[in-house]
Amino acid sequence: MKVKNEKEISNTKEILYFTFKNKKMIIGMCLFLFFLLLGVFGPYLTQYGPMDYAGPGYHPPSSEYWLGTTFFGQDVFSQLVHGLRSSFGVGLLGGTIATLIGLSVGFFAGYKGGVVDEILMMVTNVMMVIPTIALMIVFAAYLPYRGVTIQAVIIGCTAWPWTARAVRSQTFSLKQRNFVSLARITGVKTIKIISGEIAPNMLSYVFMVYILQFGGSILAAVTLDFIGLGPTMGISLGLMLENAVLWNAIQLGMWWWIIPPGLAITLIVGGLYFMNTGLDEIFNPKLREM
Amino acid sequence: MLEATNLTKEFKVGSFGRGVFKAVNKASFKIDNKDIVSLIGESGSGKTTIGRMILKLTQISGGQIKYNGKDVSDIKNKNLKEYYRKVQGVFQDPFSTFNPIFKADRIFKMVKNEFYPALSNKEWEKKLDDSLKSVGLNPKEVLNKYPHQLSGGQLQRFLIARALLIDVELLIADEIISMLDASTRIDVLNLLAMLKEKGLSVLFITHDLSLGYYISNKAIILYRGVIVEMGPTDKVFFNPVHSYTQSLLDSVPRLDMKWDEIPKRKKTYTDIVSYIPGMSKRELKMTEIEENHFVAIE
Amino acid sequence: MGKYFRRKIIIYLITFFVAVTIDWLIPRFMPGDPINALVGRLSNYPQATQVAYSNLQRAFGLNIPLWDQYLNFWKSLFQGDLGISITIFPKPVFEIIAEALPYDLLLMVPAILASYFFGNKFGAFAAKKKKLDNWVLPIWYMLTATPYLWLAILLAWAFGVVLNIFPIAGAYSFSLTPSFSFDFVFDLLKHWVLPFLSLFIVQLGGWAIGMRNMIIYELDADYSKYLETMGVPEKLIRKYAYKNASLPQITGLAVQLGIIITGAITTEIVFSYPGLGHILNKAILQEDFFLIQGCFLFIIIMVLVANFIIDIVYVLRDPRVRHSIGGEM
Amino acid sequence: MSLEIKNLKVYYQTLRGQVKALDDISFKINDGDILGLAGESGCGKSTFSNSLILLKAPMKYIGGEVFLDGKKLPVENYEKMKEKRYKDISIIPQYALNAMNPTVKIGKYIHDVFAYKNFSYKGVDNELKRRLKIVGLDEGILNMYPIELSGGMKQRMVMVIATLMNPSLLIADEITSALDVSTQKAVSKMLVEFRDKKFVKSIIFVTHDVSVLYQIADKILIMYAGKFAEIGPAEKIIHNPRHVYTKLLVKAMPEVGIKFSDTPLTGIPGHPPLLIDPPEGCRFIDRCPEKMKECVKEPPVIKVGEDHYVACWKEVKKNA
Repeated sequence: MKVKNEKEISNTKEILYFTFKNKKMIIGMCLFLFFLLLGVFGPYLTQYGPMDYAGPGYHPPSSEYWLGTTFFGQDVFSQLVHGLRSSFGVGLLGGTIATLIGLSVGFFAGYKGGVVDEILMMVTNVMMVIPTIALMIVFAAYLPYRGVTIQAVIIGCTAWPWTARAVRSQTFSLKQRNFVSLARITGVKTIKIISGEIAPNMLSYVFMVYILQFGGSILAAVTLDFIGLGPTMGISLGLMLENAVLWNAIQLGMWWWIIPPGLAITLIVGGLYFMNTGLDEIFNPKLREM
Repeated sequence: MLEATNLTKEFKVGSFGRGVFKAVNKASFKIDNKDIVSLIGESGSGKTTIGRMILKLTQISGGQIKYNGKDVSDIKNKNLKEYYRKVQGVFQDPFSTFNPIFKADRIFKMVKNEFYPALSNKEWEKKLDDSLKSVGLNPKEVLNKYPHQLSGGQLQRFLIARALLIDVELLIADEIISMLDASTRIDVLNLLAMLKEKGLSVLFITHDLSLGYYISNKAIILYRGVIVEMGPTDKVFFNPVHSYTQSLLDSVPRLDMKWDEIPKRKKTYTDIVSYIPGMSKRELKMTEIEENHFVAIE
Repeated sequence: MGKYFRRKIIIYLITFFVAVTIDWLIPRFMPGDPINALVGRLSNYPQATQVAYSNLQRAFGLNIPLWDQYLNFWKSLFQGDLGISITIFPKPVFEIIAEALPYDLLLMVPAILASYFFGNKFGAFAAKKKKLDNWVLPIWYMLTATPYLWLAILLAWAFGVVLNIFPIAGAYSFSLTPSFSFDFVFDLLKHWVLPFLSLFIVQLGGWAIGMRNMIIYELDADYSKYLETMGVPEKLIRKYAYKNASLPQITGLAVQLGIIITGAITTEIVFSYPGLGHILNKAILQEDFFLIQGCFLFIIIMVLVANFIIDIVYVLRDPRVRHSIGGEM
Repeated sequence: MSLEIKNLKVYYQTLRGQVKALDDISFKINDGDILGLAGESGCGKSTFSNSLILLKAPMKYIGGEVFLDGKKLPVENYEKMKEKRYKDISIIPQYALNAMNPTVKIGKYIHDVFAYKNFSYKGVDNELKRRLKIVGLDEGILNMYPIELSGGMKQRMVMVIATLMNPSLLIADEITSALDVSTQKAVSKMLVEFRDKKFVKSIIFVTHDVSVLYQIADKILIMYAGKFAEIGPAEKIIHNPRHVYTKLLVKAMPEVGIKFSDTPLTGIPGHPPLLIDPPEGCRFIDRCPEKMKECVKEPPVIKVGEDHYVACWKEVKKNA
């Protein structure tokens, strides 16, 4: 590929070039988009609501019921597509909250340094040692009514520590760079320096962090639903699995009830991890050589 | 113009910060109008810390800085901005001084928003062109380019042009040419020397003695945070008194004489014991051994 | 050296203190009145009502000032009295958990160690060959993305129901009583295999990916380059790179603990393996608050103890850390 | 003679095409010589020193031969070079300060290297201790970790390790540029002492700092944009350079005693060409104040004195 002058390519064109050449990135995006579309348009393909009794229970997949029916005769496909919506909802909301808290704590601690940094990092370390599941259990157990949004908020508020620590070290290293000192001696305010100088440099990193938080929230929601702290109304992939285990789907060999929800979760989160590694390879060439 | 008295910078070390490390220890010096003062010291001598303290980028632990008679040791926002109209800085690594994801001339837009918001674009365009030309850059060739599309020399000149835009009185140049190749660094030095004629005074921070000698009319030798010798450049370089200054001058690789051909230095002042920071027990005394040539003595 | 550990212990004590406080705070400040909710639920267990009153007086005692409640809570905590469980009446919470703990450790400790060891070996091995890396790596990513509970279900269904090789419920067959006889232990192991596998396989992926990235990073480090310029055989370069890459993995162990416990809890529910997870699930379904609080505290204690052990191991293994701490004396 | 290079060509393989980093370099060094290799950044001096000892991707061997002590050095063959590396040819790298494995004691580190290269460790122990004394390091250093040493100590330790097998050629790649003036002098003098004590037959000292070369090098080779410019005794190159670029380079070096106010120096305008598609003929053509019409053609290498060669049309014209 002959190029007129080596300095002509600006780094954004180079990044775009590698993005679409990176296999992991493409596979990841396809998986994620497939299930997103399934979640958005799926419910229109079936006339049954997730909780309606569509037909005879314990019915394997057939032309009528694409993914068969549950023990009570509810349509598994309809439950799956509605469950996808709530999982994406939790992932979106929980991921956003966790990333936002993590970013602000990380930026503020990283830039201010000194006592502020020490206090924030103490809180982060404490939150990091306490396993998120324990926190979630204690919060969720006492809530009379549990909806997807509250669950997402709980997940978001307990999953931010590792983001805060990672963002802090990034901010700390960027702060040492001279262009921050240059902005300071031009009299630019601290907030503008963080948003105008430091944050743009971390866009790629923030996006990767968001992807991991998104996937993490989905997994956390599934776990919460499974141990009984899921939304009291509506359906979610975790609830499907919990009902399946509760009503002995395994012993009865109802594979069409237990495999689709788990597979959907694994492929969505797996797709997100693929996108994350793809981005990592794009932004740091060392891994790209492998 | 700028007067620092007993300037000190302490860092807490050890767990729970009980131990104290004095990066700069009671440094006092003056920079007058149209002066180029070279602040010479090896790595770890605290020369960059002094530069950052003057530019208010780090807190001052002790002592005081006066600018045009006004105490600026801990000024804030509005009068800090006024101070930055008078005092500006240029840093060592050009590629870390430009935010890589923006175009290089964004630093000029920042100067316009902060210092000349009211100025019309046309007037600003003209002012920018003049300052770029005065540092030997052709505006059409260098404007709206990414930092990685410009050479180190061009980027350093950008920074000097930026300071000229604010028509600044004192420039703190911290190792500005150590990243440049031999052939391009001389032009940047000559540029600084020429600007001196037009009234700009410079604090030239470097570890390279020949560069310090080349452009400065006053020299300060710094060792482990303490000023050990200070005075007019010719006196300090050709009549060094402090043992550290002498050893520095003897180990500089020269093009005219090999190391072992350098003649032994005869002790000009027999009764003087130079103050070695960290080793000497008693308080240091800056004494004037000849017309404004000071040496730190025990 | 002592200073480093003293600081670490202080951090863990603070963490424990904060965790317990959260545990105490929540029931008091959650929306709705926990006492009514509790009493309401107790009504369908007539014989439990008098016990509920005594517990509620001591545990909540809303009439005495908050600060005294708090101190009572701590006092009872140190006497090991976590209140009486409602679901398994009248057994004290402490006893229930104490019985469940050994099963937890039997499941988690081998799973963590085995997955750590094999995961790192696979990761290092994959970093060697490009084509191996290309198709093995995606599998690992899928593995780490698999929810523990789903893999547990799949294993239970495949090996338990379809192939019927392993039992899929409980820790040992009901007919046997716990003793050290051969057939009991053999039976115990048969029940242990599937839960262990589901924890082990998911963890494996995580370590392999971590090691693969770390080894590439170490092989690119200056000291590896210099070994190459000295013409040293590949084996030594890999040996050093592996050792230096496995050190940060140890700290990874500390971060992974929370996730592993989550996995254990869900796996135990699928296999109704009588560990903390199983009890916690039942406690949640029956809304047995004292048991939930008890499980919460034990999970915290397990994590804190494990973290402390990992800190010690890390300092012993990595001279760089030892030196930087030594410098702090 | 100890080392002979004949038309060595090494390019870099990049996405944007081939970077002609080292284009047809030839010269000789005699036993016991210290050759200074100088040039601005991007002139190919580091590519040259690395290609002699570790020629691997992204570097690509194009052509040329290297003879060490009369025997051919198979630089292009990565595997065959393995047993030559460290025994016959060794390098003190630019990154010397973190060249040792941080988590292994230095003594064990040396022991491992010898064991894995299955050299016998007999007699090496006391030789190692003797050399540590020469460079002023205490024997106890052998059971310390690299992190416990200061910059200067690490530098000297790597120097001892690199020369432990008495290689016939030692390459020192920019080992003084990161050091302070005082340690720079000590390290340079130590290098000369290693040559005098016959720990190494000859040394190539790569740096951009010509004044350090003047102090310790017997001969100096000046490179520009991947090409050979001039080679000759240090005295001649500094005080009587013949290539236009060398003249300008030496004139642009500030000295204690030269002041802007009385004798302002001049730099060299412009910057080196991009080696993706360098100009035809002499690569200094765009920046050369004395360029002529012949300069579009490749300048031949002519002899202008004892051991003094130059590749510049101006000199060809003067001698004709």
